[in-house]
Amino acid sequence: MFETLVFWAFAAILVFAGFRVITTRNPVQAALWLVLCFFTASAIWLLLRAEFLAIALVLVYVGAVMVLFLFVVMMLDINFDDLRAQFRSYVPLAGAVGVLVLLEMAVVLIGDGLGTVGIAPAPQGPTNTQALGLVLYTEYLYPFELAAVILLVAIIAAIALTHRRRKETRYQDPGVQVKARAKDRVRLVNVASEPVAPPPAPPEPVAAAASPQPQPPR
Amino acid sequence: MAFLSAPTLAHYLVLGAILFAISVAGIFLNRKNVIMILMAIELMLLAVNLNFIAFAHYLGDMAGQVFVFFILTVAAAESAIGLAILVLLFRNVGSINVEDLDELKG
Amino acid sequence: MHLLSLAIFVPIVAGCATLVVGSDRDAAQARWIALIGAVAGFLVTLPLYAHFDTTTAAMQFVESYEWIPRFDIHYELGVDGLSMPFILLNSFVTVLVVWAGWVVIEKRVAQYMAAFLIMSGLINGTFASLDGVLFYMFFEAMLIPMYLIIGIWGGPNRVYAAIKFFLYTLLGSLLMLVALIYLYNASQSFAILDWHKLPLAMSTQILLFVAFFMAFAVKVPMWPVHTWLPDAHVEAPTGGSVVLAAITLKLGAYGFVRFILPIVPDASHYLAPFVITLSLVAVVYIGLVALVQADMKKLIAYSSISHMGFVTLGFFLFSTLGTEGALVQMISHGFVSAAMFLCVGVLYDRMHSRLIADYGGVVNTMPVFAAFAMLFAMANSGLPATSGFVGEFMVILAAVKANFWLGFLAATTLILGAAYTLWMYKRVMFGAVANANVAALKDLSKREFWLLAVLAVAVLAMGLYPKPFIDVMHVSVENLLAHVAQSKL
Amino acid sequence: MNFHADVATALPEIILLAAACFILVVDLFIDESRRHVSYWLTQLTLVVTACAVLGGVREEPVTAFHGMIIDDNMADLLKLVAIVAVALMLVYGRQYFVARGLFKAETFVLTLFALLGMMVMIGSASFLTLYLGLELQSLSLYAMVAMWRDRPQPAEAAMKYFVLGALASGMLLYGMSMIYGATGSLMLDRVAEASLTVGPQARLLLVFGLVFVVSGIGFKLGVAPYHMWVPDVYEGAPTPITLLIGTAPKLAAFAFALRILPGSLKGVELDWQSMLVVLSVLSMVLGNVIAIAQTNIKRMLAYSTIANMGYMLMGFLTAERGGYSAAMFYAISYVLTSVASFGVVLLLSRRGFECDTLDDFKGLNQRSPWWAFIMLVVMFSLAGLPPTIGFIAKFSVIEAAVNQGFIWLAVVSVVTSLVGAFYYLRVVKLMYFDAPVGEGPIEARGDARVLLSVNGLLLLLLGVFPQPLVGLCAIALTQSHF
Amino acid sequence: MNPLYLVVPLAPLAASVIVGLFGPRLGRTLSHTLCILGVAVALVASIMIFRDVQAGHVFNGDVYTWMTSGTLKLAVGFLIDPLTVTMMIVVTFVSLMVHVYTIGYMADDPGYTRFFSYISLFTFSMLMLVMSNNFLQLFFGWEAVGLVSYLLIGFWYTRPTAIYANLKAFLVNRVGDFGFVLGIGLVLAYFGTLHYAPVFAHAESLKDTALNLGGGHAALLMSAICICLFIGAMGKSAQVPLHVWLPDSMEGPTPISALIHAATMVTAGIFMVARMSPLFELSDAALSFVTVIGATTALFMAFLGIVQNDIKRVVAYSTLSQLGYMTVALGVSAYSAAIFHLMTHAFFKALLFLGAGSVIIAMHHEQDLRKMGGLRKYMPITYITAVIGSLALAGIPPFAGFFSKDAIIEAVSMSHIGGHGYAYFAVMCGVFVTAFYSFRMLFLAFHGTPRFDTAGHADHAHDDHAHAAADHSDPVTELATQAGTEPDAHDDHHGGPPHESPWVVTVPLILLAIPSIFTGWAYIEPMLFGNFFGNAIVVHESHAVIGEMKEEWHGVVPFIVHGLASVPFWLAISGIVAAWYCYLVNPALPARIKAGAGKLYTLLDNAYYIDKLYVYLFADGARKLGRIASTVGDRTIIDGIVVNGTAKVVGWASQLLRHLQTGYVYHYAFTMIIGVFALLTWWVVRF
Repeated sequence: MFETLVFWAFAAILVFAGFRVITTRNPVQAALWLVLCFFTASAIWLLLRAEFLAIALVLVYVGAVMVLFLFVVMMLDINFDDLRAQFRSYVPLAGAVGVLVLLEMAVVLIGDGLGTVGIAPAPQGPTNTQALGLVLYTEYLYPFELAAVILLVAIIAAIALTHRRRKETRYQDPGVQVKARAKDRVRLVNVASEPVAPPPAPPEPVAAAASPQPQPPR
Repeated sequence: MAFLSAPTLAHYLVLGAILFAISVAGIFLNRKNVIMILMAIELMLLAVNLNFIAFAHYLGDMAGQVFVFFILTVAAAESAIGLAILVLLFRNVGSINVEDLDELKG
Repeated sequence: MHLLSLAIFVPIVAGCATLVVGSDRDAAQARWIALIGAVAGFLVTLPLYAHFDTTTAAMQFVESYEWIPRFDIHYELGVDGLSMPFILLNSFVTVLVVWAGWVVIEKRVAQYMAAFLIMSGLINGTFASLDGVLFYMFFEAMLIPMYLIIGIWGGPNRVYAAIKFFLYTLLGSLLMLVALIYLYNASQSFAILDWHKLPLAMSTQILLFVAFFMAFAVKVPMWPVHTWLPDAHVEAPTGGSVVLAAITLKLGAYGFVRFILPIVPDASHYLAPFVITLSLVAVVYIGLVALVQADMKKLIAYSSISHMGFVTLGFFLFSTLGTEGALVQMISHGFVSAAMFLCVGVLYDRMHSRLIADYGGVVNTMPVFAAFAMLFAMANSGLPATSGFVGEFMVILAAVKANFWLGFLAATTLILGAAYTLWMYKRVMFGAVANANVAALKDLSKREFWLLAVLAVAVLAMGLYPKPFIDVMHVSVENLLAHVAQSKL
Repeated sequence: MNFHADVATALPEIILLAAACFILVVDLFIDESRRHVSYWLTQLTLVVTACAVLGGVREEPVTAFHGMIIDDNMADLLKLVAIVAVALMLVYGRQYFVARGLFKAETFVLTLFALLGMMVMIGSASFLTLYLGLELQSLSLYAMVAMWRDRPQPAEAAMKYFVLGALASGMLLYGMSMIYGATGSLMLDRVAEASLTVGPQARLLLVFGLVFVVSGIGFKLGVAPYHMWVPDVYEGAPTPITLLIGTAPKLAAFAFALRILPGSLKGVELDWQSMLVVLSVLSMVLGNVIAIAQTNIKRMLAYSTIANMGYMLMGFLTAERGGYSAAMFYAISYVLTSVASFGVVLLLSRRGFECDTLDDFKGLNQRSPWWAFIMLVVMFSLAGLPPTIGFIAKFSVIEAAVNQGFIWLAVVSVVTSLVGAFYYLRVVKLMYFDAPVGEGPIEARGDARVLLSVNGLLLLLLGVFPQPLVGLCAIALTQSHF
Repeated sequence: MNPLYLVVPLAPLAASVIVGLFGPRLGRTLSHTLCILGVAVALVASIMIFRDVQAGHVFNGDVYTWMTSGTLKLAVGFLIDPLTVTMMIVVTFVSLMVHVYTIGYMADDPGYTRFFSYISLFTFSMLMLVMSNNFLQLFFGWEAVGLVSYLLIGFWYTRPTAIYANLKAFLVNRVGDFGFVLGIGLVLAYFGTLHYAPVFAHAESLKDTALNLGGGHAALLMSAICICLFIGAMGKSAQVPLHVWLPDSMEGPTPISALIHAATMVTAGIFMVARMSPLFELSDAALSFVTVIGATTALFMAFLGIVQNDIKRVVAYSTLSQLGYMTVALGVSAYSAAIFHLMTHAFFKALLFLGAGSVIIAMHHEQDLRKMGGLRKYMPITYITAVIGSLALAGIPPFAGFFSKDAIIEAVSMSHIGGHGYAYFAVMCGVFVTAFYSFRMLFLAFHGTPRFDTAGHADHAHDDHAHAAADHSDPVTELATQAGTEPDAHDDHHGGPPHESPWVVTVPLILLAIPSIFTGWAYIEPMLFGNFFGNAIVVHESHAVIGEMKEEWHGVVPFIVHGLASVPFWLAISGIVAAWYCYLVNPALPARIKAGAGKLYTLLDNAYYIDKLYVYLFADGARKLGRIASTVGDRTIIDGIVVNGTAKVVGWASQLLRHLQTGYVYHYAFTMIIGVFALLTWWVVRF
């Protein structure tokens, strides 16, 4: 009974928040509504005994993805009023499409069979997190590695696309650093042994040769 | 009211479907704003995840959950790249209004 | 001896060699290679005639290799009396065409020559193929060089003409491809000869007939899918027109005897009135259209359509005389139309006009040429003792035998053919010198003279003694007719 | 579980991944002026990977990593062709990359990752790996489209590609979730078994999911009505990237479709068959018709892709092995042709000059008969005319369709290909019949010239002797397990 | 086979080919020597064959097989029988005369060798025609003579009128050939062979076969065959309504008017019908048809002769009329009479033409009778021969024409074939008219006061019909030729009074005058009543008019005596007298009659407007139809609507559909979503 209550309550919040995501005027607000969506969803997932994923959803989505969204929204100087022009005129079409989509899906999903698939098997064995952990590095090793590659790609791509080198920033060039050799850094100067006039001013330091040249941006 | 009974699989699926429908409507509604479209797509993924978890639960199978795990990962990566593209776009075009982005057409 | 393969590949290889070796700076080299290639291509076909066994309807000089086993496609070549003459004709015409373009073509000579040589090989392949796909490959591939020939060396409106030519013919042949594949599915074989034996239901036969008919009717061309021809002819360079009229049209007609009649005999019988009607429309209607053309090439193009009407008419009379007449008409038209187009080419090279109105009194300045032109004009209007007469006469006789009124309509060509040909001749050749350009004309060069002389000999020889030509095809025709007479239902 | 066997099965992917990471690191230590080291390392990687693929050819299909991946002949063949396509892309695009400041490690690495994604897709035996491979490929490609950072068009193209791709992924996943729900598994073979025995309710669910999955596949293949991204991305992306998007991913998408539809959804064969009929017809018609109006060669080729994928589907939707092998042959021959077509476009591009309008091809025959000839072969191959490979490909799919009684579809296909012939002919017309407008030098490197020539002649050669490839496709599919 | 048979056609052919190819290099003398030699050889050979045939050696065999098609064998072969050999002699003899005559007539023409080549070729063609033993070769010769006629009419190819006339001649002949081919086709269809002998042998058995013409109509096969064949003859022998080409053919040089358009080619039709007598005899309908056509031609063309002012045109219409006589003879089954008349006519008409030619030479190529007169003094030989020819033509005994014409009239009067009454009337009237116009010509040319300007001739001969022809020609395409620029080779020799022609002209005249006198009485008995033709001509018993005449035949002298008392003779005499009165005694009378007759005169002057009608109906009509077919059918409907229309629709659809690709990413997304849900809807609804 508690489950039922929780389900309906969270479902209602989820739907409302989802609705607000798409209807709110400000993308920042929309992002926040979306955060609410994720929170409620994670609660519902808990109902479904997916504890790890529920936590992960909050951590990954709320903690990372939505922050990223907000970051971008705020970083880009966007005129949102312009983007929302004629918003109202889209409402009927969007509403109609949404309802239609929903109806069609409901026709399939509220069939006679699925309503009765209500027997949740009792969770047994290890906890959800343990169970996931058990399979993730064994059965799903390969996909796991792939996921890692995907993240790598995301890193590379994000950097390659957005990283700009500022002139005023000092940075290292590992290639130049590695290639630097001792003799480039130190110059041995033969100094006459007999005391003569004080030696002339030392020549221009050779360090310049070793100092990293700013690379043109890639 | 049998409908408000204990949640069955169908309930979860319909919830997912509602989310899906909302996201589709959102694409129609916020057509000009790329960020909003991306958010709507996140909503769609949420619907998908909900489905997977519900199925996994009712099937008593871990695979669905694992899939969700990966979807979350990929979605994060996807967001990163998507937003990077968005930033790039804004730098080059000075707008993320979809209607300003029609140089390629026909 | 892989004679047929040689007939196909000697010109193709020569064409490629021309492309590789010949450059625009050294056009002479390209010309000579092309000529040697063309002559070699012709020489290798001669044994086909010399060793041809006229007593059998079976395929001869057969070569068969597995080619694409996945679809059971074979590289299978062979000729019978229906196809052998055309291989010779084609190789012969190729020599003429190379020769005809000798000095006339100045830009991109190597490409020009190569296009013709390659096309010649492909056409030989089409006639020699015994495998449906092989046939189709050659049949379509041929469009490419012709497209280029019209487009590169053609007249002012060449682009329209070239594309129209290409798409028109492609339309028909694509449907044929579906038909070929259907037959493959029905028979599990792409061998044309297997299809001849394949029993087919009437409705299937009719659909197949339509598909094949589209391909070949466009190629022939039959009314009302003929309008590409005048455009293509007008715009094409002389050589292109020659090959187009002399050879490629024959491919369409050849398709009728190789595919339509033997594969779907019942549909052919059933739809014969339809084809005959179209053929007669071609004879009469197109004859009238030809009459009013102001452009010489267009006129000859229309006359070609009209003459090809006799071919299809002859085939669908289902009589020995009609079929043989049609085949003879095909060969003869090969000579005559080639000659006619060469004649126009001779004038065009000098005056750069094909309009009848720009000429008049050419006979005054070019008497030798006028004499040749007279001969060919007479052949075109079907005068006895020229090749043009033989086929026409046979088909008319066969038509009268089938039905008096068929013969009646067919025979109108006697009047119309003479009317449009001679009226043109009169306006171009006869009369006083019309203008300063005509007055400045020079008579035939040695090259042109021998070119036309060779054709003149061919035209006369065939007119005076057509027996060898008919003997070659007779057994095959009888066999075909016997086959067509049997129902496949 | 035999870990060694697993590694052996996945060896090409592992090599590729390791090499990509290696290049990523090595490039940090390389001067701008010696960037070609990374380039050659990338090429070397491709060669080694290809060798590994060849070395892994087996008699029987092998699964590994708990049935996540499968190595069968089909996978090997498609992987090989994909590798070749990618390698050719790098060769043809090198000059272009250099001229536009894109000749750098990110490009090579992302290319390799995209290839990795494709190879994973091709060798997947589970929805999960399929999805991950797909995403790996897509994400890399999204990034690569946007790589040319100082231009608005690539960014626009990337955005469109990304948004629509993400939407398609969402749909695909939604469909997968339904299939998972209906069959209780993510493993293709188990789904296949289950799909044959499901009850009516689950079957409905299956069909429901199927619609979404087919849409996702449609998006990846770029068939109507999921084709809208194709022209814009093709036009907006840097040409070598367009080449990449237009070629190897089609093979991956083909494998993807093959793994999912006949491989796992046997039970609803009639349903997806008829869905594909719709997509196929729409693609053939829309692609060919709209292509006529194009003035930009890349856009034109984009529509041509749409149409060609429609033809490919025609073989596919017959739902029998002959049809699949025909479709596979079609996909491979299309890739070979398409590589060459963009190769010529790249060849004609140079620093500060994008060869992207059709008019840039004017009079090519006078400037360079050889390249005009190659382009001619390419165009006729795309149009499906003998004696090019394109003809054999069209022939195969039509044969497959007719064989299964889809005669009307075959007729539609030939009629649309007639429409298609028009715009291919127009390119030939521009090259051969028109006078050149500008005299630009063709400044391609020797290796690109040689390979492009070989590529072009191969289209001709395979058109005349198609049996090796046709046979290979047939064998690959008879042995493969799906 | 007697090798002589081959010699006859091949000798002229060889001469023709050699002269044709190498004429300019051989030179004039060698060229004409060769040609004359060729024809002379043919004549000698013909005579030898004639004797041979008279000795009973009839030959029927093939020279070579032209082609075989199954059981059908078409060959080139000879049938040498009395009919053939008669024709051979007539042809070679007249041809030889014309060859000789040409040396003089064409002396100044630049196309001299070409001309010889042509007439030798013609001789060959005509010989092939008459010697043929089958329909194919007959048709071959038939067309070949048409070709040569075409070439010769247009010999002076710079003259617009000449090239108009030759095209017209060829096309009208083609109309005839059209029927002829159909006839041959029917023969082949029902007899299965084209050789005469088996066809004639089986003709009887197919006597009652009907030919289904569709729509429930049927015709007697024999009638159909014969009428079709006769249509060919109508073209070649210029019978109404296909006669229109012959008067215009006078544009050719006079020798060929004599050879082709009077003596030989135009008689091919007559010969052919005679040759086909076994077939024609089986169809009364066909014979009636022949009779009526012949009679119409005989009379109405004769009328036209009266109003002509061009000397050659008078002779031309006279030829038409005489051909009508022959045709009538054929129609009443008096084949031998037709051939007899053919022969006599060949001589005297060739004579008249050559005489006219001689006058024309003397008049410096002036052909208008109104500008002649009194030539008798200047050119006595021509005059005398012309008188002989005219008398022969008018049918005054004992000249050749009398016998043949009288025989025909007699035969008509005895016939019972349909239309014989009309025919009898026509031929009787014709006698008067013939005598009138032939002597009108004679009187105008040779008698009275000279009306020519001895200082030269300013007005051009061809003016009147040049204008007439210009009316027919297409104003757009015809080059308007100004009189001043017309390059006429014959304007070279100017001035001087008329004088007698050189011997090469006069000798042929004399040589032709001789048979014009004697062939009548010499040959009437053997040809008509003897067994001269043997089996070559078949006459059905019910049509045996000649047979009836034979019963009344008592020899030449009684025949003449009988003739003197008969109506035709007096009609002829009255014709001559009328001509004498009108043109010598009272020259003002014709003008008054002309003015009085008014419309009738205009009708005659315009040759019953038949030319104009044909031009309007057929030439313009065909062009109009062609233009409609070309512009409306081909260019507008097929090309415009169907072909380019389709292309346009596709292009238009393309432009329209490309706007679906708006560039807005949300539209793309919509499309995808709509695509998904369309599929979904379809599958959900289906379930």
